[in-house]
Formats: sequence, structure tokens, C-alpha cells
Amino acid sequence: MFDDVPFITIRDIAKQFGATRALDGVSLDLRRGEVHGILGENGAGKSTLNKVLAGVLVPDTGTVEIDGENIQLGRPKQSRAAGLAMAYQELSAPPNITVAEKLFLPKLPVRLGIVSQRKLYSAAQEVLTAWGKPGIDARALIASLNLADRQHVEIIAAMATEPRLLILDEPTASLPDTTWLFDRIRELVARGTSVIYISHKLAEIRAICDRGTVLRNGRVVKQFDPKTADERELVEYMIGRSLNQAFPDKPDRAEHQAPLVTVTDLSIAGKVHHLSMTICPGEIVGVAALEGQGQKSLFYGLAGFVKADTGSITVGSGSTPARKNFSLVPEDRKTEGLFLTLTAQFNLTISELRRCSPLGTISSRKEKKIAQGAALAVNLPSPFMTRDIQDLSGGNQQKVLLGRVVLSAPKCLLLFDPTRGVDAATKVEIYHMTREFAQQGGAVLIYSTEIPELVGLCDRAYTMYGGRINGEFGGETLTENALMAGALGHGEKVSAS
Amino acid sequence: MRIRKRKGLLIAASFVTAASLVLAGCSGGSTNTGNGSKGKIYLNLSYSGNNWQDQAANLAMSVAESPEVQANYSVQKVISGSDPQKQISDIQSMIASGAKLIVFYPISPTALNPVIKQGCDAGVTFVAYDGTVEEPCAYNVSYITGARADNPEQAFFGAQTAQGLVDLLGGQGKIMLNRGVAGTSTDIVHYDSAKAVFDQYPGIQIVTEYYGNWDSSVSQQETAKALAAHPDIDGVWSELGEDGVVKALQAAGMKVPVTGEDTNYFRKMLSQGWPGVSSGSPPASGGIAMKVGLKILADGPNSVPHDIEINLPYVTTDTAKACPGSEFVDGCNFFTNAADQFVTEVFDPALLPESSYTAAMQVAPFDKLVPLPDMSSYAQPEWRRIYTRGSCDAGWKEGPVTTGQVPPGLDGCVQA
Amino acid sequence: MKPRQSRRALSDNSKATVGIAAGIFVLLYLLLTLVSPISATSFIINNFIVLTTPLAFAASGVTLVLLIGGFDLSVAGSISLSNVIAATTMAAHPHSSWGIACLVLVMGAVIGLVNGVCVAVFGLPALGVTLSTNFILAGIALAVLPAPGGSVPAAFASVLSGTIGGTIPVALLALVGFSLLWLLFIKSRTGMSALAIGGDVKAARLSGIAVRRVQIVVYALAGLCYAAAGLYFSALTATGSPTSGSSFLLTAFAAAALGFVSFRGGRGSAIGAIFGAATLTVIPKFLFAWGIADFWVGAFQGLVILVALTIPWLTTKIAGLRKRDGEEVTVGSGPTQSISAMAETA
Amino acid sequence: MQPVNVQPSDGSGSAVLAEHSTTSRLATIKTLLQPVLGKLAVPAVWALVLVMIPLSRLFSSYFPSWSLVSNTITLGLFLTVISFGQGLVILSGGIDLSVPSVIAVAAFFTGSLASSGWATIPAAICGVAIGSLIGLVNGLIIARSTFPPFIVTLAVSTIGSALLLGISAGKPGQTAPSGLSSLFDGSLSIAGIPFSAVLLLLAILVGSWIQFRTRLGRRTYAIGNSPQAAVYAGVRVRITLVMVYWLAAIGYGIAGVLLMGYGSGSDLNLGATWLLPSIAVVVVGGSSIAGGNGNYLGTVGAALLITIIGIDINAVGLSQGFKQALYGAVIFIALVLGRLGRGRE
Repeated sequence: MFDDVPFITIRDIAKQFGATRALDGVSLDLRRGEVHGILGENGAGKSTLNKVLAGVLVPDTGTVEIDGENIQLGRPKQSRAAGLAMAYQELSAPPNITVAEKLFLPKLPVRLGIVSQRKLYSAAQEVLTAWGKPGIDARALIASLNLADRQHVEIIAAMATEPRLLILDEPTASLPDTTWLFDRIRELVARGTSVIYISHKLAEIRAICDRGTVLRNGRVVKQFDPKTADERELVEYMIGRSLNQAFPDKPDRAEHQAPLVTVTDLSIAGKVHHLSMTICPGEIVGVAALEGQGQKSLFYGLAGFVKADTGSITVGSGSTPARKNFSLVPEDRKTEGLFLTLTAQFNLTISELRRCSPLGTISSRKEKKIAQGAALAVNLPSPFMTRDIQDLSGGNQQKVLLGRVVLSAPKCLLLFDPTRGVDAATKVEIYHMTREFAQQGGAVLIYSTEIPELVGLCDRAYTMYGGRINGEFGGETLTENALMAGALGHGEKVSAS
Repeated sequence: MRIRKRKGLLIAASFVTAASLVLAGCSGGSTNTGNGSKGKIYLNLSYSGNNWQDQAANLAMSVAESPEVQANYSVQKVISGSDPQKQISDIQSMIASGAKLIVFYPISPTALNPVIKQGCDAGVTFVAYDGTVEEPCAYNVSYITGARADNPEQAFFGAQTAQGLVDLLGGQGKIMLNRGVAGTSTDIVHYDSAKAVFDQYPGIQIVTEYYGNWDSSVSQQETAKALAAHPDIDGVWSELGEDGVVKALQAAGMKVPVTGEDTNYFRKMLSQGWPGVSSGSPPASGGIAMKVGLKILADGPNSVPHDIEINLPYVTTDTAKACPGSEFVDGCNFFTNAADQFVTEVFDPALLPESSYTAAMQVAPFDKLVPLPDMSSYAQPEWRRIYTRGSCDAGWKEGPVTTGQVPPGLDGCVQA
Repeated sequence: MKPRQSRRALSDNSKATVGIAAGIFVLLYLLLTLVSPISATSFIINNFIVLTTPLAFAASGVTLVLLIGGFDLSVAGSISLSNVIAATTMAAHPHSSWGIACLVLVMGAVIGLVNGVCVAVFGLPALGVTLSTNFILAGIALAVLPAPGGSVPAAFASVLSGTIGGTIPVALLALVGFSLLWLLFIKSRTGMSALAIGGDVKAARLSGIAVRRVQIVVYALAGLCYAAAGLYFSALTATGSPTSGSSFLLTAFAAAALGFVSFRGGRGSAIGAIFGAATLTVIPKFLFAWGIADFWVGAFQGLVILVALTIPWLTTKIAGLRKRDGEEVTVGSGPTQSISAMAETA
Repeated sequence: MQPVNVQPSDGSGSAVLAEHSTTSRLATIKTLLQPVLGKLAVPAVWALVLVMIPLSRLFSSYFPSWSLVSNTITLGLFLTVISFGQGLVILSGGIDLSVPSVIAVAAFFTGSLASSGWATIPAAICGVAIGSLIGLVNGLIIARSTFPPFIVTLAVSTIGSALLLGISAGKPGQTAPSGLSSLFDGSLSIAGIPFSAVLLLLAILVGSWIQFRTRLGRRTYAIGNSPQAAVYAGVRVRITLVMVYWLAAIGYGIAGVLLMGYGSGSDLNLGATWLLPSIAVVVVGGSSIAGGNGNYLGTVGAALLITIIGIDINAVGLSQGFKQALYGAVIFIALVLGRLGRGRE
């Protein structure tokens, strides 16, 4: 209903971080009231783009104009003044403030510099009701909210400013369903707001967006009309190679081998309820689930970092201590995996120091040899060994983590969203390494936010909902729709053939 | 994880509470809380943990716990530490608990004035030993402006030891100064009076000054550093910690005159021919201050002068003499088997004759207290008042003192 | 006295901790009055409050900086310098003492500003910067006044440490006034931003908070508090001493710990720190009255600090138990609370 | 080698956000400077030490002299041994305020055991062991709880000092056993080189061996860098932290015994003057005060540097005020250089 003269023009935004070019001349046009979908894999440059637009990151080159008026990038104040609002994927709300404060930050309603409590809470409650979430208490601390509500608050905080350009980065990661979000977007759009909708879920983009763009390795590779675009073709643009040859071919199903890992009736601190599963040697088993369904407690429980209330975990013959048999690649590289200011070699050998220090003293010769071995296994170029790990790209960092895990030669490898924030080429390498590990008789349990990845890589997959397994799929039954349905909670208990 | 963590912290918490109960139990007995009827006397230390403080406190307690005092007074020792707020708080508590007499080592000459004033108004007697306080209503018992027993004109530790060093060097040579704790008035009094003497001899050149913090170990380290820069020095003037100075000189294989205070090791070296002068602050002042306090309680506030000067000890290489046993007999002034850092001036023939090595090492109540002689001869002359009270008496004004005091020309009070 | 607000009010847990800190102090002081009845007289109470005030201001300054996840060791140097400058200038111009007091406060704020700029703009580690400024300030104080001296006119000193109409201690008014200012601050935009920064500085920056500006303001306000502590100390002792601040370095942090201020930022109140300072001041009196005045006093002070540390942990445990059925508290994309808590070291 | 301060990948956890660098020109200079400065911190400190020796000529006509070097070595030895412990604790992300009380406890018990008949070596070992108990208690509390090390070490050391005061009933003076004082009275020097040079070399070797070449050292780096990642890398955080604080206290105890030997006697305030220099030296030595990276060789260099500066100041007899202000300035400069070296934290 608005004229189709471009309202927002983004001209060749580029941003380089050390070795990698995160954004390589991205240009986009948006009309008033348009919902523009940006599709791309993890690591394609989506979040970097919106942090540049939000003024939190300074681009090397590039300009942005809203309604003809140029915005000075690199100043959050300018971007906000120009009518731009952001809902970040990693939920930008400090845990110790209240919902009301988050809704009005950074412009808290003040009288003579003082924020009047009464006014703040009543205004906030009005906003919450206006945007369809009266259930959330404006006085509650962010930390006391569940993930879904926290995502609601994040989105409402952005929408409530009636922005001219609203950017949503993976908005449905923790939402149970999309109806609430899509209704609000349609209301805003009717009032002339343009929306950039960033996601790696094609179904959502098809449902809400007018136009779409595919980003890969920081470059615009495809403009498409979401309604008519062919899914398989889009996915190939996303991952830049034909879908099937991305994943190593699966072995034919080894029938009735004795399971290497058996988990019986496991429950953990209100997160995992009476869960049982098995993994056979040489098998890659996947777990599909929405955010916060207890998969994290499951993986960290198996790795021995979370104490189980009930149930047992047995590996091979006896139930030997968890740490020896399981090795975990944690979810968030930067805070849980890596020692950023230390060298790649340090990060590689930290878990296996015992083998490098025969008589209590670490011999640099032995350590170098072991590190080289691991680097070879994950084909990490050896000159990287002496560089600080923070100087390496996301992909190489993930390889170092994998190298560390391979070094400790576990019986079962636990991968928690291993390809998050990794460039496409490295993803393929990771898939092949995982398959090689399995072929050598090891068991692999992998959780991923990307359903196609699970379908392509795993021999079998479970879906989890509310801390319970509600579906097991293998062979022909292992399809994206089946996994998505299971993950969304309405898959019935299907046993694999 | 949650369960393991809680169990761990329970252990920490129980450990802490258990320790506190143990302490409460065993500490109850160690100090005798005064009962209602007897008057209350408090001995209040600020610094603690060095030999001087420990010996002075033992002598004071030996006096206070003698039978004749225990008959009508109970005494309690309070250690306040080096935080002025803490000493103020403790003195307030003593006043509140109805103290009659507070014998104390002030952390600062000025910080306690308001609280002492409050105490005096409430009828409490304050007697400060070694360190002095400017509040007029308190009594000062200190050697800082004291004169030598044999010659009342030769006053000020700093000046006399400086003069001694000059005489040993024949008025010529390079010297170093080892001062005490920076920022304290005691250090300033010693330093200024010594400087006044050195400035009168052009041949004497002060090559450097450093701070030994009245501590043997720090003095030894700082002296070693200074010797590296000035291996050609001819003498060292030092405050407390001079045994560290001697050890540093010995390590550097040098034997030059040293003047300092009265540690056992220094006097032992003097007696073995090391050139120098041992003067300095006598821990006996603790015992003397307690006796002065008791006299005030017995004979009233004017029975003793408000400003009491203890004689300045003065031991040279020839007069240093080892005591045979643990008693002070015929002029002996140190003990061969005592620890290096033992402070020797625990005996004053006139004011604390009951004193002994054992009473200084641990509290040994004196069975018979020798009454104090007429204290008027120990009154501080008016012209030295400014050093301890920060200002001159009525009718006097600040000015150089030219007569009646050696060396002439030191700052002081003169008739207005 | 707490306004009836729903449990999940802005700082429900910091209101609870302030309540507990106040409770501990009141309990100890009541015990004190039992053991030595004289402590209940208004004269002694005034003495006590005047004695607590310098430490209360110092602890509040330290709390401000701890709130935003920073650290400030320059508390000792600033107090010494303020005390020395006040005593020397007031000795020279006794009649303009109030003007000099304001100048000293401004000087304190400027010192804090310098700390803030070094930390916020140059990104230097707070512990390192304030360690060096502490040395520099202590050195200047020694240079200005080599030995205790100077004087604070009786008019200035007696007002601050006296009482109005014989009963209401001026110091109490000062502390109550400061607490009101604190309540205003914590409700102001800067105050709320400071709390948010302490919670998670990255999230605060993403939420559009001007992190640098708030950090600089907070360090400056802390400097102001230290100058106020220095001034009150001058009134208490009526003179200046070059090393007067050195004991505050450790007692200020101990008081903050007794006031249940979190050392990792994002939680804590200056009012809690003020009660922490009061508790720290009542302990020696309590031990004195109980007859423990000898060598063991230091042991008790150390024990009290350790016990104080376990109490906030106990309250969160109790709060945790009450919320047993509630959803496990997960922090954004980070691991579940129980996992991070185990590995967290300050 | 390009320093990177923001992760190129997006959507992966909360990326570290770049400050708005003012002009790009300044940014390029900084990117060139950073790698050079980063690796240069340690050699720079040692270069300064060597430069200070001829430079000391300015302070006294007798410098540079052999006695300057031997004094630097002897006095530097104490700071080197103490800053090993403090450095290890800071590397693990904490800070240790119990230095003075451990030194005093170790010296006191060594002295009292020796004077009651024990031979020097067993007395010293027992003294150090008793002193290190304070470090053990520190470690146990810090490892088992989330209390801040600053306050825990403060509280535990206050208790330790008070217990010592109580046990010694205020009678702190201890004479050093003869064996100990012979270490420093020049009788053991080999060809004029003071024995403390041998001790210093030993301290450097053992210290860097522990920090760089043992599993404990590696794990301390890991914990200081990120306690979270250390847990998931299979590092037993708790036991390592207990060992770090215990080992640090053993270091302070040894320094206490050496100090007692040097001064052939001690009192309860023996350790008072060593706390703040031990922290300053770790900062000047290029280690990050927040933990996670640091180099003991840099700390040793800084210990010698600060000792030489102390000697030069002492030679000229500056006032205490100026000395402290200069001390603060030296730390500040080291911080700024360290900051440039590390680029964005």
C-alpha cells in the first residue's frame, strides 16, 4: 500500500576482521512497510550486518540512508535517532534489571533526572498489554523470566519505539510458535515500518517476508521472492554446494550391534525427565529440539558436568566414570571452550597434559608432537599453532576444540551445536571428521539448531521436547519435516524401523 | 553440581563458626575483667608485635599487678593496633566503662585530642608514655625532649647522638641518617634536633637519608642499599633499628661509628669496641607511666608535673658493660644472652628500681613498689614544651633557645 | 518502613540484603547495650555514629565502584590527601572552613574522574589504575604534611561531630541525607544504567547504555565519597595525619562485604555498606565489653568478615529453595545457572 | 599477523563489540604496534634492568659498582620469591593479601623451633609448613565458594596474624638459627658472588619451571583465562586453586625464613612492607592483573628493576612522599605499556 520508491538504501557495507572479510560489499533496498527476509547460514555475516546498522559496529566502508537522510554509522545514538530498532539474537538484557527498565532503556522516563517507579511500571505494563503480552510482569527481574518471555521482552522493547526500520535477528529461536510475532509484525508494517527479518528458517521467511536475500560469506548471492522460490535451490545458495555432497555418505545400517552407550531413565534437576537412549559404536545420533528443552542438561550430564538425579549411563561393558568415556565440545566457544589470549597449541593440549608430561615436567618436544598429530587430524595448518587463538577465524577455533576432543580419544563424542558461527567450508570438514571418528568405532551424539544438518549427517536422530524424547527417526523416517514436527512437540512416539 | 556446592560451603561455614567458638572459650580466661567494686585501670597499646612495645607493656603490667595495686584496682590490657579510629573507639569504650586511669601509647599526637578531652571532662586520668599527645589535660611521660642524667643541659636524643657522632668523627666526614616511620612527629623531633647539630659543623656532609621504620630488618635492607651507593661513608646516625645498621656494615666489611638507640646487639658490639653511642627510648617509661598514674590517683592531679621528661640514657663504647645475671648490678647496661632485638633500657635507678630482665620479658608483678621521688626535678622545662604540646605555654612564644640548653640555637619557647 | 511492593520489585534481593545488614547491626548493638548499659545513652550513641561515619562514606564509595563491576584501591590515598589538605588549609584560614570543605569535595571528585577516564576511555584494568593512584595520592599527602599536624577549627569540627538540641547527632543526619541521595541515585537514569552495567556490561552496551559516561560518573562520585570520609575524619580527630587513610584500604572493603555488596557487580546498596561499616565499628566495642581486648581481637574481625560472606550465600539458598518449582534460571545463551555457579571464581 | 578483536562469525554467542575507534589512522598504528609490544613486555623489563645499571651513575658517583649488583641480587631475591606466589595467584584470576602474615608466621616458628633445640633445616621446613597453612585455608575457602579472593585472603590473614600474636603472647622477637644467617653474611659466597645469587637463580628456575613446565602451571593459566572453559576442558578447578594458594604461601614462607636469615632475627611486622610491592611487581612484569596471562620471567625482571630503582632513590635520599608517588607512576606506566601490548582486552 506504500509507493515502491526505495525508502531505505544500504550501499556496499564492508567489514574485515583480521583474516576474514565478514561483510564484502552488501547492498540492499527496502520500501516502506516491506518485510525483507535475510536468509543465510551461521557465519554468513547476518548478525555483523545488523550490528553495523545498529551503529554498534563501525563498517570499513558503506553508507545507509533512511528516507534520503544519511545515517552516520558507528554511533548507536544516531542509528536510534534515525528510527532504527534492534532485537538481538543473544538477548541484550542484563539479568539483574526489571522488564520495565529493559523496555525503556536507554531512554528511561525521567522527571528531573529521576525515574519515577510508579510511572515506569504502569507505562511498561501498558506497553506489554498493547503488544499482546499482559502475562509478563513489568516488575519481574529479567533473570526470573523463562527464555521465551525474555525473547518477547527483547522484541517488544524494539517494536515499542515505533521504529522506521526494525531489525529482528533470529527472533523465533526461543519462541514456542510464530503467530504472536507475525501478528505484531503485520501491525507495525501496516503503520509504515520496514522490517529486516533475519533467520536461517526458510519456512518463516516464506510465511512473513515480501522479498528475500540470501547471504553467504558476507556477500549477497541471491535475491528471491519467498512465495515462489524453490526450497532446495535456496538451500544450495545458502550453503554454496549441492546439498547432498555436503555430507559424507552414511554406511549401510549395521544391524543389531550391541549399543556402546546406553542411557536408562536419566533425569536431571527438573530439566531432563526419565530419558532413555542408546548409541551404537560407529553410529552418529542426532538430537533435534527447540531452545531450552533440556538438551543442554542432557549433553552436559553425559559429559559429567551436571549431576544426574536418577538413572544410569553405561558405556561399553561396565559404567566407568563419565569423564574418561565422554568428551564434550561445549555450546559457546568463546565463553565455554577457548582460552582466548593463549596460543592454539595451549588450547589443543590442555586436556591431555598428562601425556605430554611423562615425569611431571611437560616436555615441549612431546607436546609439539602431540599437538601436530591433533592438528593433522583436524587439518589445521601448523603455523597457526603459535598464534593466539583469538586471532583465528571461527572455523579454525572450532577445529582446535575438535582437535582437543579427538586427542583425549573418548569412546563417545558429544557435539553441542558444533557448527554454530562456522564458515561453510569448515562445516564440511567437521562433518567428515565426525564421520571418520564414528568409522573408527566411536559413538557420536550431536545436537544442532539446523535440522538439514542433522538429516544429512546422522544415522539416527531423536527429537526432544520438555525434557523428554518424543520421537526417534532413522533411515527413511529421518526427514526434515518429521524432525521439525517432533521438535515442535507434536510428533508422536515413533520408533525407528 | 548444585548439591556438591552447597555441601562444600556448609563445610566452610561450620569451620568458621567452630573456630570462633574455640577462640571465645580460651580467650575468656586470658584477660581478667575488672569486677564492679575496684577502680578500673587500662593499659592501651596501639602498635604491637615488636620488642619495645612488648617490654614496655610487661613492665607497666608488672607494676599494675603488684599486690598493693590489685588491692583496690583491676587492670586490663587493650591492644588497638595502628588504626587511629580503633584507638579512639577503644578509649571511648574505656571511658564509658568508668575507667579511672588510662595509661596509653598514642598512635598520633593529635588524632586522640577530642576523645581525651571527653575523658578528662568525665574525670579520667590520661598518662601517655614514649609518644606524646597535645591535649593539655593528659600527662606526658617521654624521653623525646629528655636530657642526660649527668648534664641537664644536654637534651634531645637526636641532638646528643648527633653531637656524639660528630665528636667520634672529629667534626669531619660523610654520614648517613637512618630515620624512623615517615609521617610521625617522633621521627620529625629526632631528625630536626640532629640536623640542627650537624648543620653547625661544615665538615660533616650528610650524603643520604632513608627510612628504616624503627625496624631492624628494614633498617638493614635500607642501609645495605645506601652503602652500595656510598661505600666511603664515615658514620651513621640512626633511630631505633640500629642493630640492622650494624649488621649491614658488618656484611659490607665496614666498621664506622654508629649512633642509635638501645638494642642489646648494638650494646654488645659497643662493648666489643665498635665506636658509637647508644642512647634512645627506654621501655621503662611504660612502668614509670603506670607509677605516675597511680601517684596521681593517690595524691591528686597536681602531685606530678603534666610534662615529665625521663633522663636520656647515654652509653658509649667504653661505658657499655654486660650484666652477669638477669639483674642490673653496678652500672651494667645489657645482657649477653638476651635476644639481639631486646631493648636494654628497662631499668631506671631512680624511677623504676624494681625493674628486672625477667619483668621485661614476661609480666612478673613487683611485690613491693618503690614510691616515686619528687617528680618536680623531672618536669620538662618550658622552653622544650613546643616539641610535645605543639605550642608554648602561656607567656611564652616560639623562638630559638640560646641559653641553658646544648646545643644552643634549637627551636623552642622563649619568654614573651 | 519498606513500601509495600510486590516481591519482584526492582531490587528485591538488594532490599532484602540491606534489611539483613541492618538487622545484624541492630542485633549487635542491642547485645552491646545489654553487656554495657551505658552504650544506650545518647552521648555514647553520638560518639559511635561520628566514629562510624568516615568508614561509612568510604564503604559507600567502594560500593559504587563495585556496583559497576570495577574495583577502587585509591580509597586510602584519597582519604589521606583530603584529610591533610583540609587540616593544613583550615589551619591557615580558620574562618573559611566550610568553603575549604567544598573545595576538598570537588578535589575528591576530580581524582575519581581521573580514575574513571583511565578505566573507561583508556580501558586500563581498574585494580591496576587505582593501585597506582593510591600510591601517588599517599605520596602527595606525605609531601604536603610530613608529620601529623595542622588543625581543624573547633567550629567546623564540633558541628560535624556534635548534636542538634543535644539529642540528634549531626552525623546521623549526614548519613540519612546520604542514604536519601543514594536512593535517588539508584532510581536515576545513571544509577539504573550502573546497575545494568554491573549485571552484564556487553548486554548493557547492546541495550544502548552509554557505558563509558556512566563509568566515569560512578568513579567521580566514589571520589566524592572518599573526600567526604576524609573531611569527617578530620572533624573526628580535629587534625591531619599523612597516613590517616591507610587503614581504610581494607576496612572499606570489609564493610562492603558486611553490607552484602556483591564483589562481581550488579548487586548491592550503599545503605547496606553503611550498616556494614556500623557493624565493623561495633565489633571492637562488643569484644571490649565482653573482655576480649587482648591479642584475639584481630582473629574475631577476620572471622566476622568470613561469616558475613556466607550469609548472602545462605539467603540465595533459602530464596532458591522457595523457588524450587520455578523454571531453572538460565542466563541467556550461557549454560544453566548451576553449571556456571560451580566454576565461577571471582 | 593481524590482531583481531571481534569474531568474524555472527550469531555465535555474544561477539566482543569493538569500541568506536576514533580515527582509522590511529587504529592502523595500533594494529602495527600491538603484536610487537605484546611479545616485548618481558625483554623490555629486563632491558630496563640492564639500562638502569649504567644509569645509576646519575644517582651516586660510586655507581655502577659491584656492591650495587650484589645488593640488587640479595634484596631482589626476597621480592622474586614473594612475587612468584603473588604472580601465580593473580594468574589464576585472584589476589593474595596474606603475604605479610605468612612471612611473619613462618619466621616466628622457624625461630622458636630453632631456639628450642631443632636443627636449622627441620625448623625452617616446619616453619614454612605452618606458615603455608594460611595459604591452604585460603585455597580451600576460595575453591569451594564463590567468595572474592581479595576479601577471603584478607580475612584469613587477619586471623592468622592475630593467632600468632596470641600464641607468641606479644613476644615476637626470634633470633635466627646460625645456619640461616650464614646464608647472607658473606661466608658462603663463591668467588665473591654472594650466595643469594645462587638462591635467586634457583628461585627463577623453580618458579618458571612451575609456571611453564608443570600441569599445575598450565591449569592456572587456563583457570585465569576462563574458569568456565577450564571446567569443560576437564581441568579440576578446585584442586588446582587449592594448590595455587598453598604453593603461593609456601613461597611466602620461604621468603620469611630468608628474611629472618638476612636480618638474623625477626618480629611480627617482618612481612609488612612486602605486600604492595609484590602486587606492583607482577603488574610491572607485564602480567594482566585480571589473570589469564603473565610471565614469571617478566615478574622477576620487574622485581630486580624495582629493587634497583629503590637503591637509586635511597642513594639520593628522596623524601618518602616523593618515593611513593614515583612508585605509583612506575606502576601506571607499566599498565599503559601492558595495555598497548595486549590490544583490546
